[in-house]
Amino acid sequence: MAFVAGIDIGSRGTKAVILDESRHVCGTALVKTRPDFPGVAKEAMELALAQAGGRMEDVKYVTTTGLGRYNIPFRDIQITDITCAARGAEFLFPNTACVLDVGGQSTRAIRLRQGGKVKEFKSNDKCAAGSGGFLERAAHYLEIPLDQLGPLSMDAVKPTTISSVCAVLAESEIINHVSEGQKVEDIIRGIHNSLASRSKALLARVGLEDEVTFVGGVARQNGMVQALKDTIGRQVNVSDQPDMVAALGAALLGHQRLQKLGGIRSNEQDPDLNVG
Amino acid sequence: MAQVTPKSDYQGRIHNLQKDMIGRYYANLTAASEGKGKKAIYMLISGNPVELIEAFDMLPVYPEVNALQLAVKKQSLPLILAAEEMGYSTDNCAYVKADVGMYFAGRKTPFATIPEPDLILCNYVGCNVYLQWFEHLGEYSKAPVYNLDVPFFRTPGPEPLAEDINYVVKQLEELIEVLERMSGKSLDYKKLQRIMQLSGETGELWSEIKKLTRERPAPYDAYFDSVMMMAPLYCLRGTEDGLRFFQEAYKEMKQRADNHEGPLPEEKFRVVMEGPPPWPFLRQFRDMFSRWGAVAIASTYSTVGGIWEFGFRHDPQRPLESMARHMLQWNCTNRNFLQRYKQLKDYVDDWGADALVIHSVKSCRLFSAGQGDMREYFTKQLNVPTLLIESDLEDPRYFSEAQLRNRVDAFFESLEHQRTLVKK
Amino acid sequence: MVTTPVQETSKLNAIFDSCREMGQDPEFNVAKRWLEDHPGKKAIGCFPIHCPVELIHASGMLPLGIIGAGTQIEVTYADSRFQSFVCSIVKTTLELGLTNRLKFLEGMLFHSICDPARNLSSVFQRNFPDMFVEYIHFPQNFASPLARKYLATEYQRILDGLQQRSGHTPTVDDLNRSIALYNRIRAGLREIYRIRTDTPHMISAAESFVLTRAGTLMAPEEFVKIVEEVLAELPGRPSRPKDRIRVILEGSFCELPPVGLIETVEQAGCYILDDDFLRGWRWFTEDVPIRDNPLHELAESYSERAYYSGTKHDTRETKAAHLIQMVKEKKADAVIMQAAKFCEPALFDYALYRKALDEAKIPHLLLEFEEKTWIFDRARSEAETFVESLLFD
Amino acid sequence: MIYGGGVDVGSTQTKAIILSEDRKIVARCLINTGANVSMAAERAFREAATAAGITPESVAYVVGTGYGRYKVNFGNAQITEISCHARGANLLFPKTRTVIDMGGQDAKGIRIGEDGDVKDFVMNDKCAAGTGRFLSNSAETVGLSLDQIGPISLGAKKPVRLSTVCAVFVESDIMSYLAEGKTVPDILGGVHSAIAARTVALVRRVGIDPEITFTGGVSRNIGMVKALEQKLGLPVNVCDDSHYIGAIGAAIFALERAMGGASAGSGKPGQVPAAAPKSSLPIAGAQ
Ligand SMILES: Nc1ncnc2c1ncn2[C@@H]1O[C@H](COP(=O)(O)OP(=O)(O)O)[C@@H](O)[C@H]1O
Ligand SMILES: Nc1ncnc2c1ncn2[C@@H]1O[C@H](COP(=O)(O)OP(=O)(O)O)[C@@H](O)[C@H]1O
Ligand code: SF4
Ligand code: SF4
Ligand code: SF4
Repeated sequence: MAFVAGIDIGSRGTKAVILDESRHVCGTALVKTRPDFPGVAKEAMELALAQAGGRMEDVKYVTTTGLGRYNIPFRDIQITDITCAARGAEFLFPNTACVLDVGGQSTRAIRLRQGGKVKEFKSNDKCAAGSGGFLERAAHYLEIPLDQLGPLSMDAVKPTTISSVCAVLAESEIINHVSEGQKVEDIIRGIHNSLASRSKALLARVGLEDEVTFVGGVARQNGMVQALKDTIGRQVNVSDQPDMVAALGAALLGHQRLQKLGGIRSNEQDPDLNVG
Repeated sequence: MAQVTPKSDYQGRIHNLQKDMIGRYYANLTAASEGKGKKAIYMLISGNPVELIEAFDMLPVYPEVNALQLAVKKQSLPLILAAEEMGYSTDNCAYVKADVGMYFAGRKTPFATIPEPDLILCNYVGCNVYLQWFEHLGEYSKAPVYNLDVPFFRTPGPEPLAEDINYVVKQLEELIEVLERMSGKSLDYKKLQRIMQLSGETGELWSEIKKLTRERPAPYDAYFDSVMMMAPLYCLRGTEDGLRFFQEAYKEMKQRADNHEGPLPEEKFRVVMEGPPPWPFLRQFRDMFSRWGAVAIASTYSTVGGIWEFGFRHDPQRPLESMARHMLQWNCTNRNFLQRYKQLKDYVDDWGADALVIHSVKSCRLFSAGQGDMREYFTKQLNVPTLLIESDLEDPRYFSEAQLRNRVDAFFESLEHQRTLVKK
Repeated sequence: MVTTPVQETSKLNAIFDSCREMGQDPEFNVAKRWLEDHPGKKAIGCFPIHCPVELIHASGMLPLGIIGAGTQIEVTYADSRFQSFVCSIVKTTLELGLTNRLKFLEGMLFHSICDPARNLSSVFQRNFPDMFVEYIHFPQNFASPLARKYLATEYQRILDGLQQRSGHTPTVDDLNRSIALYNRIRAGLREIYRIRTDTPHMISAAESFVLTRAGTLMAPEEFVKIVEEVLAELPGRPSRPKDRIRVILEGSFCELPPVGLIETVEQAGCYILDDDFLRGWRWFTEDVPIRDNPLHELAESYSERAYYSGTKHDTRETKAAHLIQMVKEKKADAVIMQAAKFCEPALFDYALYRKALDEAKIPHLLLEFEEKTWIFDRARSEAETFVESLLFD
Repeated sequence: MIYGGGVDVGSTQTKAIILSEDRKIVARCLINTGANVSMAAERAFREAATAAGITPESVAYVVGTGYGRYKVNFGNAQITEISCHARGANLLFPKTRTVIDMGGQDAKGIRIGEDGDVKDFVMNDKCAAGTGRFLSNSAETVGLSLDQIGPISLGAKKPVRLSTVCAVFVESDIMSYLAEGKTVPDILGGVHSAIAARTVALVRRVGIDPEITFTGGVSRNIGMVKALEQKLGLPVNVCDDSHYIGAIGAAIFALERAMGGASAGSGKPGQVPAAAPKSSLPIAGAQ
């Protein structure tokens, strides 16, 4: 069996996706990112491979993406996560016009051209207030497991307003709300709403159009998805494993590249300039 | 500005008078937007040649005033966001963004429908953003743009350079030709002189009104209440209406001063204000100061359109030259930072202030870039207690009430404390 | 067998390396040494963008580009004078002053590019009372012949001030000699840019940038030799074209990007065919004529033969039209707007450029930067994505 | 005996102090603020009273300060922490002219006069970058306690340069330094020096005159004390009570009000109106 792998070394999680020759997803894995990028990347790839029932030798091409994309010695090529997320989103939802990617450290809005190519994109500033890290911290001091954020938020009745622009200062605001007796559900939805309105502003800057596909770890929170729908007033596509989308896109691009090379990987790494 | 005056603000007779007059001005804008009125000339507030526009019987339109109104009416945010979607940065002046947003939203506002420009007259007085703003409006509307280039008042002496005056006068002559071509008639010089006469008398009254705040208590707040008088000063200067307004205003304010009436029950602190106010939160902002019995006795913001209290008057005998001087020398915008320091210092000394409050706005770098140095100068060099607070004049996202209040409270606590020390 | 080209390459590399070093010296040692070697000479700092350096030079003084301090110094004093929403260059330039690093200058020239720069000139006046600080008003009414005339009188005023400080009253010949010298430099730089457009693998944008920057930090008499040496060496430089996209970079006309950022953009897969780095020191598209009224010629050249710029508002022709024409002429694939954070003129321009580029179907990317950054992860991934979006098919 | 109480309700920790009429600290209490701000305030105050061996009711006047001052429902007045830090620093170090306060979420610079009166002040804004929070997050990331990071940072040989001062993202910055094999002391050295640089730049706005007193919770961190001294080129005052200075200042105000004089530094008891007088000051929050 011949496989290609896409590995997304993100700020929080390292994700791997294994595709077979006909571009079927055969395995996925998520490992918490550690400072040892090559190690986590390998671990994630091995886990995903085990699921696919393959061995390291079966992997014909490895594409890396995410912030650690340059640090993986066994990669064939690295591609940015924006390009990868776009390609993955388009593969899953072919009519995608805009992609919103909310990860641990950043939020990006991407506008697509035909064929899953990036037309325009915008990322938020490197400020925690607009990304998944904020949600993690909120879960932490509300003492709620991360995966409960979504369901709880869905139960909100009267979402509270979070006005602070800073994740740290928002913390005290949240604590205040708690002490005022506001319900946790409403507070979480408030956070989701504030993140959704930032996302909307970012999407508007690249040109908000149907269809919107929401990817990245934060898309796993259905409350956030709902908040986004309400805020932008449009349908939002979300796949089963939204945090895998960039890794999937990486694998797809690798697959395409391998086709171009006639199925044989070159001996060296592909040049830094990653032409497909 | 008519409809904008919050409830806690000045409620005297002239309040209603200006409401009527400005209402009529806006009705004129709407009429022009429907093609039933005069030709619309877009212009900037700072030291503008409205007298010339009046002489040709055209209608001045001030995008700044519209942006301000939108902010006061809390309409600005969606327009700002719309402009940001077009590619404007969060760091661009929000006046421009609100105006551009409004332009593309059909130029309809709660107070008037703004006409398309027939001429975009960029009186480039001080602020560089003006050039960009009107360049952009020119691009969007395809109306002709005339850049009336006013050299910055950059020299140390009290007078602008002779070349500068000459240069502006020559351009005004060029502008007259442009207006003559547009209107198909030549300039009626006598009429211009009459208008200059009206402006001159208006300036005289306004100057006297400004000096009334030297009284204790000041009869009105020279920051918050001045706003009410600035609209007629800008939109109606050079008209009979405008003059009448200021005659009334002087009478009313003089009477208040004679009766020792002030805007607050007790005038505890006299402050000088620097920088434009946060329009979307004018009321909350004012309350922060009122709670402490702080009254503004002078402000630089009320001199962006022109400075009259130090002697300048429009002169019917030399219309173009006095217009040029108004643009070059007698408005806060075209003056350099050190001249602004001097102006503030004069207010502190001659009007008798206890402190200086600097409201630094993110949008307007013309006003704010470098206000830290101003603060340094006043606190360290002159020993004037100075408070610097930050928000924005148009964009509600930069107003944090709790933070501002914390600073304002701490500042007046310390002034109060120092007073008790002195008494001791 | 390979000796000759290798020698030439290393010679060029050595030039670029030393230029790069010079651009990163917050103590201005090269200029200081020159001043020591030329007793009695004084130096005048020029804040971007354009500065009539000929006037300074003809008065017998050394014009130097004082254009912020990049990552070289930590801002600890200037932060208290200018708020957080003001661009870095204003702060680092003031920081240079407040940390006594500009003491060796006789004066500073500022001009009408933006509101922070204008206020900075006043702040300089207040904080450094012994310095000769002047503010030049560059006219904006280019449609009118009055503007050119006015600029010549403004130049005269500046010249009067300069000669008071230098003690030397320049003659028409002095002025023309200075103009001729700077003409030679500018022509050389134009030629380097031409080579870059035609054969971008021969010299990188980062290299031409460090070279131009160094030129603002030394005597023009020395710099002209370096420029001409580079021109002589370039044709022999071995190099192979790479598969990259061809871009025009626009928006860094004032605050200078860190060299590392330019390199990052290039490494991400871009050939930067043209840019507006230090355009104020290259300014004229043709030589300034040598005639008997040099101030008039300089003013005339400013209004009629200058590059378009974010700080020149000419109602005769839009900047966007210039940019698009440049894209077409240079056969560029795309435009990167590399604007300094908080730089109002550049960010305003972007709105109009974006509209025009969209209409002309030219891809574009906005990259905001600050001179004081030294990590380019984000810029790298944005630039790479952009390249990928143009190349993947 | 007349007692004055001061409660400083901070974003992170709540401090309570009780002063006797001769301005001696008779009790202190420090607890985490937690989610219920008014409860924390009350608890801290009660515990302090207990520690002083008196009933809460026997404290004549209580002043609340800090970000949660409006939640000090049982207090007689609220005063901003700026005034309180100035006053407190003046009591402990009478020659203080500059106060640097670093708390959990903000940093301040205050210039004060001989009587502990505020001449000028600055605060950071809207962004918790470079505050105590930054330090606690850094401590967490390297797996150390708050008490440990300061001393360890002193062992830095080549402090790293951080790319962010965001209190949240500092974690990933530190992670990548660890990945690069930088040592913990070097990383912590970089963290401390980055914050010190930022703080000094902030405080410069009010002017830095000796003596300088460092207050707030972060003043307990020796690494920060040293880093500040190095950036300032001047020594800074700290003592065991530095963390309490806001509360001490509040207690001084309380004592003065209880004793009828609004003056500072006079320290003369006497002329005592029995009940706490309603102040003529429009005290912040007393709408
Ligand atoms: N099980 C989960 N349930 C809900 N949210 C999650 C879960 N796992 C991760 N997240 C959210 O996703 C974010 C990480 O998203 P991801 O796209 O993996 O980021 P990165 O690529 O930067 O590592 C976290 O910060 C968190 O907010
Ligand atoms: N024992 C300690 N050692 C070092 N730092 C400490 C210690 N205790 C508290 N801190 C620091 O002090 C901060 C809290 O300071 P504090 O002045 O109480 O803030 P606030 O008033 O905002 O609650 C914490 O974020 C922490 O960084
Ligand atoms: S501290 Fe807060 S505002 Fe500052 S960068 Fe971090 S999250 Fe953003
Ligand atoms: S920068 Fe200031 S003066 Fe200029 S347009 Fe904006 S608000 Fe007006
Ligand atoms: S970078 Fe932009 S804002 Fe800053 S001084 Fe230069 S032109 Fe002005």
